[in-house]
Amino acid sequence: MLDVQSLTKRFGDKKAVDSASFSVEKPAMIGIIGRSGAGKSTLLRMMNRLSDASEGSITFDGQDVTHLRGKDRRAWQSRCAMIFQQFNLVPRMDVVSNVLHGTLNRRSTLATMFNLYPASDIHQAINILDRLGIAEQAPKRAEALSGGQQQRVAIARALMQDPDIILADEPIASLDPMNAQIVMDALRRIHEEDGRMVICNLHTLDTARRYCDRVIGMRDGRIVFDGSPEQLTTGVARDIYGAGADFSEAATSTAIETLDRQSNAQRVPA
Amino acid sequence: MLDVQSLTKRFGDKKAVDSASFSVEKPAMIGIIGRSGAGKSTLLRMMNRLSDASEGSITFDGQDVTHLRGKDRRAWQSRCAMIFQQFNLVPRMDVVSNVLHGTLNRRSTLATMFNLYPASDIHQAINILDRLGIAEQAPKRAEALSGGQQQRVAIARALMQDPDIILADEPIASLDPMNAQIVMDALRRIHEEDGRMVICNLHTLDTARRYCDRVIGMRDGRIVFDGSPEQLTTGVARDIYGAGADFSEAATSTAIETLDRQSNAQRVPA
Amino acid sequence: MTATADTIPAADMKQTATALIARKRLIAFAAPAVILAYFVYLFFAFDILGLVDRARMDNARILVADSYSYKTHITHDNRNGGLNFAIEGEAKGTYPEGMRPEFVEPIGEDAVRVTLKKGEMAEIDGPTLRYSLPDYGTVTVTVEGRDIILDTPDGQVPDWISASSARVDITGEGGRAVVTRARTEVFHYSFGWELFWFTLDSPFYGKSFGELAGLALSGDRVMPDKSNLAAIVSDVWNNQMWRHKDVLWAIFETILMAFLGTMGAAMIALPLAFLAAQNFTRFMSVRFAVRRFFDFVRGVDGLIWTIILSRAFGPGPLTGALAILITDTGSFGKMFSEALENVDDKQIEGVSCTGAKPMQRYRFGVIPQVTPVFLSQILYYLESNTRSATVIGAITGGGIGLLLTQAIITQKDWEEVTYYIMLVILMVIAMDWFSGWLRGKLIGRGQAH
Amino acid sequence: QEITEFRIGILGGENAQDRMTSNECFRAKTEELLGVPTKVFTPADYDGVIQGLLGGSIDMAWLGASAYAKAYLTDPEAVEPVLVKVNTDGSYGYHSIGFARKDSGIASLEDMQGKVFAFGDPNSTSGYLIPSIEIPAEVGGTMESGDYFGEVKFVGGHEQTIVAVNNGDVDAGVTWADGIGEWEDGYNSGALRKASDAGLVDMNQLVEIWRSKPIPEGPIVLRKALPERVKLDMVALTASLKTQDPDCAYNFMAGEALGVMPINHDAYISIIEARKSKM
Amino acid sequence: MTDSTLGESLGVQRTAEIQDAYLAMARTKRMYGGIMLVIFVALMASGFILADDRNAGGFWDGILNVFDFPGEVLKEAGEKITLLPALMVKFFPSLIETINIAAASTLIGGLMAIVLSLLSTRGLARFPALIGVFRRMMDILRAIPEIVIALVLIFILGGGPVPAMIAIALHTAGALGKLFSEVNENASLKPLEGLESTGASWTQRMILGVVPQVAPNWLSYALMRFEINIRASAILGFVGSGGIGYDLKNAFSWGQGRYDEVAAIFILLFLTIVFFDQLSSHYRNKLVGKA
Ligand SMILES: Nc1ncnc2c1ncn2[C@@H]1O[C@H](COP(=O)(O)OP(=O)(O)OP(=O)(O)O)[C@@H](O)[C@H]1O
Ligand SMILES: Nc1ncnc2c1ncn2[C@@H]1O[C@H](COP(=O)(O)OP(=O)(O)OP(=O)(O)O)[C@@H](O)[C@H]1O
Ligand SMILES: [Mg+2]
Ligand SMILES: [Mg+2]
Repeated sequence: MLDVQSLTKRFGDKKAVDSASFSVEKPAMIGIIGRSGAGKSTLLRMMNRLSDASEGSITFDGQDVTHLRGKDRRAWQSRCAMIFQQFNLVPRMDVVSNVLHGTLNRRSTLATMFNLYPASDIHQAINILDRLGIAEQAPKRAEALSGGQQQRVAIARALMQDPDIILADEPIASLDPMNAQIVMDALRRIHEEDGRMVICNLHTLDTARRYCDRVIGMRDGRIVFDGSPEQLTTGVARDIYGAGADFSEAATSTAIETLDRQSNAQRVPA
Repeated sequence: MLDVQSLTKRFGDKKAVDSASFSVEKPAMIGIIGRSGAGKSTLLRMMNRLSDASEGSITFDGQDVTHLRGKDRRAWQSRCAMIFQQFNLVPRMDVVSNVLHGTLNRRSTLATMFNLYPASDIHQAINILDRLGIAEQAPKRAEALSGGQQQRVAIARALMQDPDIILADEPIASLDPMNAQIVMDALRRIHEEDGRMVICNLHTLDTARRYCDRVIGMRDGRIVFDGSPEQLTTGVARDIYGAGADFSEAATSTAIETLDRQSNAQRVPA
Repeated sequence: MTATADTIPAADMKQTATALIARKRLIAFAAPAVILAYFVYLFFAFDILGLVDRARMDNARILVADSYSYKTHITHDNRNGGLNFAIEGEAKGTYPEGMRPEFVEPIGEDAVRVTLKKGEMAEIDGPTLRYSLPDYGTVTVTVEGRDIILDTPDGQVPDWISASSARVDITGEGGRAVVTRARTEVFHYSFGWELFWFTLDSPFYGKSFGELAGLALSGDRVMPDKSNLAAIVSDVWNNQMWRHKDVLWAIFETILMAFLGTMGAAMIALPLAFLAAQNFTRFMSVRFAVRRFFDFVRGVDGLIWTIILSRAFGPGPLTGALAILITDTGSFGKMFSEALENVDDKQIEGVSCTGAKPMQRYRFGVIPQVTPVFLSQILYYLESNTRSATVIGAITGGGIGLLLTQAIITQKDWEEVTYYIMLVILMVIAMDWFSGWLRGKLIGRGQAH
Repeated sequence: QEITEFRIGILGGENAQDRMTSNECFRAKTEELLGVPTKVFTPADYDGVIQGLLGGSIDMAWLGASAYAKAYLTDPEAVEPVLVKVNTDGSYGYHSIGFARKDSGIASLEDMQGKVFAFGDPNSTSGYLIPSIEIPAEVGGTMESGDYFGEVKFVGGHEQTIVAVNNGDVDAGVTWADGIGEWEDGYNSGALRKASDAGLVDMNQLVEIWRSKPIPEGPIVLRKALPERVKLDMVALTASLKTQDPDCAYNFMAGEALGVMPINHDAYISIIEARKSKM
Repeated sequence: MTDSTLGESLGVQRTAEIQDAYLAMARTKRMYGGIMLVIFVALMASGFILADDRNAGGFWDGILNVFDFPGEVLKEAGEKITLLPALMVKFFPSLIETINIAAASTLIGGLMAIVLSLLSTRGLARFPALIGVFRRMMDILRAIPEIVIALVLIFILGGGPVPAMIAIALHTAGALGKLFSEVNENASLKPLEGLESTGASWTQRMILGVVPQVAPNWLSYALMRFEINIRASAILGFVGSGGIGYDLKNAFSWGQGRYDEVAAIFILLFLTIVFFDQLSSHYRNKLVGKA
C-alpha cells in the first residue's frame, strides 16, 4: 500500500536522505532508528509533504503523492497524520480545540475561524481524548499540560484526522520514561485496534524492539537495515549507530528500569 | 585593629543584625557562616558602609567609622574593598576599566569621567590581573567572561583599591566547584601574601573550615559562634543552621571532591 | 474504538467542551461584529455615501496624468496678436524667440499647426482655431469682436465642448484647447518631466546624456567664463523650473530640524530624567513635578508648540527644531526615567563600594547600562522626527514640508508634488537606514529598540 | 540704531517656490539698497506672517486689510501701513465675490438657504470678514451653521475655496476679484483669474451669486520699530518699483497695477471696527 | 604587594605586551571617542547656527518673547473663564470626530498591518519570494507623511474625515506592519508545523497557529499607535481635514477675541491625549505582563 522509491533529499551539497526505498504491504507498526542526523525526521517530513523530495517517489494505494500541490497536498496530509517530538500544539489554545485542528482540512477556513465545529466532531474529540485517558483535560490550555499529556493530545489530533498513516517523529524523546511508555502503548494500541499504519522514528533500540513489527535502520541518510526486531542484533545496531565495540545499549535505553536509577542520581544536586 | 561593638541593623521591626560584637587583633582570614537570612550580607554591608548601622559601632585602627559621611565615608570604603556574590561588575565595560574602578576614590572626578587613568594605574591593573591568571582577558568586555573569571576581575578591582580589609559576600555562591576553588585560593593567598584582612561570608561549612583562620557563625542576626575552625563541630553547625538531627554536612558541601561525584551523575542524562 | 476509562466523565466533558467551543464561537463572532457595528456607525458619521457622490475621479485622473506628463501651452494673443509657446504656461518655461517645440509647425504668419495625440490636430490661424478629431471632424472657433463663434460639423455641441459666448473649451482625447476673447490656447500633453535638468535658456537644453558627457570632457567652452562641467552643474543646480537648489536646501532644513530637535531634546531630557526616576530622586515632590512637566510638554503636542513658538521666532527651521525639541523632551524624559528605574543596582553598588564619588557612581554604575537603551531610542526618534519635521515645516514655513503642502494646495503642479513625495520617501527611508546602521555600529546588533 | 538683516514675509496663494521666485528681484533690490542680508519668508498662511510681524521676526509684508486689523488690534505699536496698490483703473479696492457652480442651479444667496457655504481663511478680508458681516445683513440670518446656511465652514484659503466649490464639496464660497473685466476670464485680477489661467477651473461652469461693497486694498506694512531711514528707503524703493523695473513690479504685485500710493492707518479704521465687531 | 601569582601567570614579557596593547587600544578608543564628540558638538553647533540663520527670528531675540503668545491666550481665557465649559461642550462633537478618525484608521491600518506583516515574515510568508516586496511596501507606507496623502486625497475626495482616515490608516499599516513582523519573528513555528501536518490551509495556520501567540503584543502596539494617531488626526484637522484640529486652527488664526475657544479646544485636546496616553500605557502594561 505504501511504496517509497529512491527518495532523496538534498540540503545544498548534503544528502540528508539518500535514495531511501522501502515498501509496506499492509498496515504495520514500523520503527525507524538511527542516530541523530541520520535523516529520520527528514524522511518523515517528506512523507507528510511538509518538505519536498529532491528525487524519488512516494506512492500510497497507487496514488503518487510526491508532487501534489495545494489542495491535493493538503488532502494527502490529512490522510497522513504527523506527531512531533515537541508536540507542536498551539500552546495557548485549549485541548479540545487543538484536537479539533485535526478536522481543519475538511472544514472551510471561514468555519474554522469562527469555531463552527459540528457537535459531532466535538463529541468525537472527547471520545478520542477519553480513549487516551485525558478527557478530563479537555478544557485546559495545552501549555498547562505535562509533556506526556501534550503528546497524547497530539496523538488525539492525529486520530481526529482519521488518517491512514500516522507518522511519529521521535514522539517520546522529550518525555520521561513513565510518559514515554504511556505514549508508545497508545500508538501501539491505535495500530492494533484501528488497523492504522504507524511509522515511528525512535532514538532507541529497545523501544523499537519492544513495540514495532518491523524496524528500518538509517545511517547517513541511507537505509542500512530493514527487517524484523529479532534480526536486529547488537552487531547490526553497532552498524546503524556507527559505534565502536564499546557500544552499549544501556546508554541509549529509555526503558523505565534503567532510567529510574539515573533520574534518582539527577535529583541529588538539585 | 577591627572592633565591632553591638552592631545592629533594623529593617522596620525586624532586626537583620542583632547586636553583633567581635574584634580582630591582626589581619586574619575570617569566615562568616549562617543560613540564608541570618544577616551575613547585612553585616558586611554595614562594615563597608553601603548601609548605615542602626546601633553600635565599627572601629578600625582606633577610628570610629560607623558614622562617617561624604568624603570620609568614601575614603573608608576605599580602604575596605567589597566583593559580591553576583560580581557586580559593569558588564559592558572592559576588564581593565572595571579593575580601574578600584582607583576612583583617589582620582579626580573630572579625569575619570572621560576614562582618563594614569598609565601606571593601567599597568598595575594588568599586573594584578596577571597575578590572578586572567591578564589575557584584559581588553574583553566583562560580560564576555565566565563567572569564575568575572569574580577574579572583582577581586582584582578590590586589590586595585589596595585595601586594608577585603569583605567578600558569598564570593563563590554563583560559581561551579572548580571556579569556587580558584577564587577561594586567590582570596587565601591574598591574605597570606599581602597580609590583608579578609572577611568572607560563606554558605558552606567545609569551605570555611578549609580556608579560614577563624569562623563566625550567625543565626537570626545574632553571632552564635566565634572560634577556630577546629571548634566548629557538627553539633555547633547544627546549632548555627538550626537543623535537626538529620543534618548532614554533605548536603551543603561545595568541595570539589564531594561534588565531582554529583556532577558526574548529573552528566549522564544530559 | 474501545473506551478505556468509564464514560460518565466523558459525557460530562462532552457538554463542557461543547459549551467551551460555543463560548469561543460567541467571542469569535462578537469581536468582528463589534468592529463591523463600529464601521457601520462610521459609515454614517463620515457620510461615506455622500463621499462617493463627491469623489472626483476626473481629478484623480488629472493628478495621475499630470504627475508623469507635462503640457505645453501654445498661446495666441487675440487682442494684440503674436504666438507664444510655454511649458506649463509658465514664464520661466517659455520658448525663447526662434525656438519652438517639434510638434508645432508654422503654417503662415501668426499661424501654426499643432500635432496632438490620438491623431488630433489643432491649427491656430490668427483669431481662428481649427481643432480636428479623427472620427468627428473639425471644430472651428473664431473670435469676432466681442463674440466667439463655435462651428461644429453637425451643428450640435457635444459634451466635451463647453461653450458660452465668452469662452469655448474643447477637451479632446489627445489634447485640449481654450478660446476666450483674450487668447486662444492649445494644450499639448507629453510624457515626462520636461525641463527637469535644463531650462530652455540653457545651452545644454535638449542634449542627450552622451552629448553632455562629451561636452563636459571637451575643452571648448560653451560659456566662456567657466568650464563646461561647472556650467552644466550650475545650470542644473539653478534650474528655475524645478529649483533643485531650493528643494535640496529644503530637504536639508527638514533633516536639520529633526536632528537638532532630537539631539537637543535628548540632552535636556537626560539630566531631567534622573530627577524623575524613583531610584535617583528621593523627593516625591520633585519627581512628581518633573513627571508632570514631561506629561505636559508631551501632551501639548508638537503642533501647538510650533504655533506658540512661531510668534517668538518667526517662520523657519529653528522654530520647527525647537518645537520638536520641546515635545521630545517629554517623550525622552518619560522613556529615559523608565529605563533609569529599571537599572541594575548591582553595578551601582559595585562601583560605590570602592568609595566612588556620586558623579563617578552615575558615570560608571548607571551610564554604561542605559546608553544602549537611550541611544536606540534616540535614533529611533531621529528617524520618526524626519517625518514629523516635514509636517511641522508645513506649519512653520520651512523645509520640504512647506514646499510639498503648498504645491498640493495649489493643485496644479502634481509633477512637482510627485517629485517632492519621492524625495520625502527617499529621505525618510535613508534616515531609517542611517539610524539603523548607526544603532548597529554603536551598540551592536540584536540590541535594537 | 542699525539692522543686521531685513526679512520680508510673503502671503500664500501660490506655490511656496513660485512665491520665492516672484519676489526674488524685489529681495535683491532691497539687499542692494539696505546693504544688509535680505530674506524672503513664505509662511503657510496669513497668520504665519502676522505672527512674524508681531513677534518682530518679519519686517515688511503686504497684508490684507483684515490681517492688518488683527495685527493692529493685537499690538497697535507693531506695524504701520505705508503703501497701497492702485489698480489699473486708479481705484484701490476690490470685491468679495460669492460664487457657485452653474449646474447646481444656485444663482443668488436666496438659493443658498440650507446649503453649505465656504469661507477661506479667517484672517482674509474678502474670504471671511466682509462677507461674514454683509451676507447676514442681506439674508437676515446669522452665519452660524444650521441657521440660514446648512453649514458654514472654513476651507483654508482662496484657492481651496475655488477648488471646493468647483468640486462640489461646498455649494458656494467667497473669494476675491477686482470685479473689472469679464466673468469668463475670472475678471482682470484676483483668485478666480489665477485659477482660470492655471486651468484649474472652467469659468463657464461657475456663476457669481453675490458681490460685496468695495473693500480697501490691503496695505504694505513695515514694522514700526524699524529705523526711520530703513522705512523711508523701503517706501521709496517700493513706490518707484513700477517705473524702475516694471517686470519686477508685475511679479511683486502679482499682476498689472498702476502702482502704489501712500496710505495710513485711518484708511483701515472701518475694517478694524468690522473686525472688532466679530470679536 | 608581592609578585607571586594566583593563577598561571604569563611572565613579565607577555604581561608587558598586554599592557602595551591595552594602552594602545585605550588610546585609540579615546581618540575615536574624542573625534565623535568633536564631530557631534560641531554638528550641533553649526546646525544650530545655520537654523538660527535661516530662521526669520533669531534664537536669542525670540527666547525672551516665548511667553508673549501663551500670555495673550491665557489672559483672554482667564477673562472669559466662565464661557469655557460651554465652549468645551460646543467643540465636543469635533473631538469625537477626531477620535473616530484615529480609531478607524488604527483599526483599518492594524488589519492591513496584520496581513502585511504575516506576508513579510520569514517562515510565515504565503509567498516567500515576495517577502522583500511586502517589506519595501511597508517601508514606503511608513515613509510618506500622513499629511501628504491626506492633502492629495482631499483633492480627489473633497474635505472631511475620510481623507485623514485613509492617510493615517496607510501610515499605520506601514508602521504597525514593521512592529508586527518583529513580533511574528519571535513566534514559535512548531504549532504551525503541527497545523500544516494536518493539511490546514495558510489562512487557517495563521489564524489558529500565529494569532494566538502574537495577539497580546499586537494589541499592545496597536494601542500605542492609537494614541499616536489621535495626535496625527488632530494635526491633519489643522491642515484641513475635519475634527478638532480644524476648529483649533480657525480659532487660533483669528486670534484675539477667540482665544477662549483656543483655550477650550486646547484643554479638550490635552485631556484627551493624556487620557488615552494613560489608558493605553495601563492596558499595554497589563497585556505584555510588565510588573
Ligand atoms: N532545513 C535543513 N537545512 C539544512 N540541513 C538540514 C535541514 N534539516 C535537516 N538537515 C540536515 O539533514 C540531516 C538529517 O537531519 P534529520 O533531522 O533528518 O536527522 P534525524 O535523524 O531526524 O536526527 P535527530 O535525531 O537529531 O532528529 C542532518 O545532518 C541535518 O543537519
Ligand atoms: N533592604 C532590606 N529591607 C528589608 N529587609 C531586609 C533588607 N535586606 C535584608 N533584609 C532582611 O534581613 C535579613 C538578613 O538578610 P541578609 O541578606 O543579611 O541575610 P544573609 O545571611 O546574607 O542571607 P543570604 O544567604 O540569603 O544572602 C533577612 O531576613 C532579609 O529579609
Ligand atoms: Mg529528527
Ligand atoms: Mg547574603
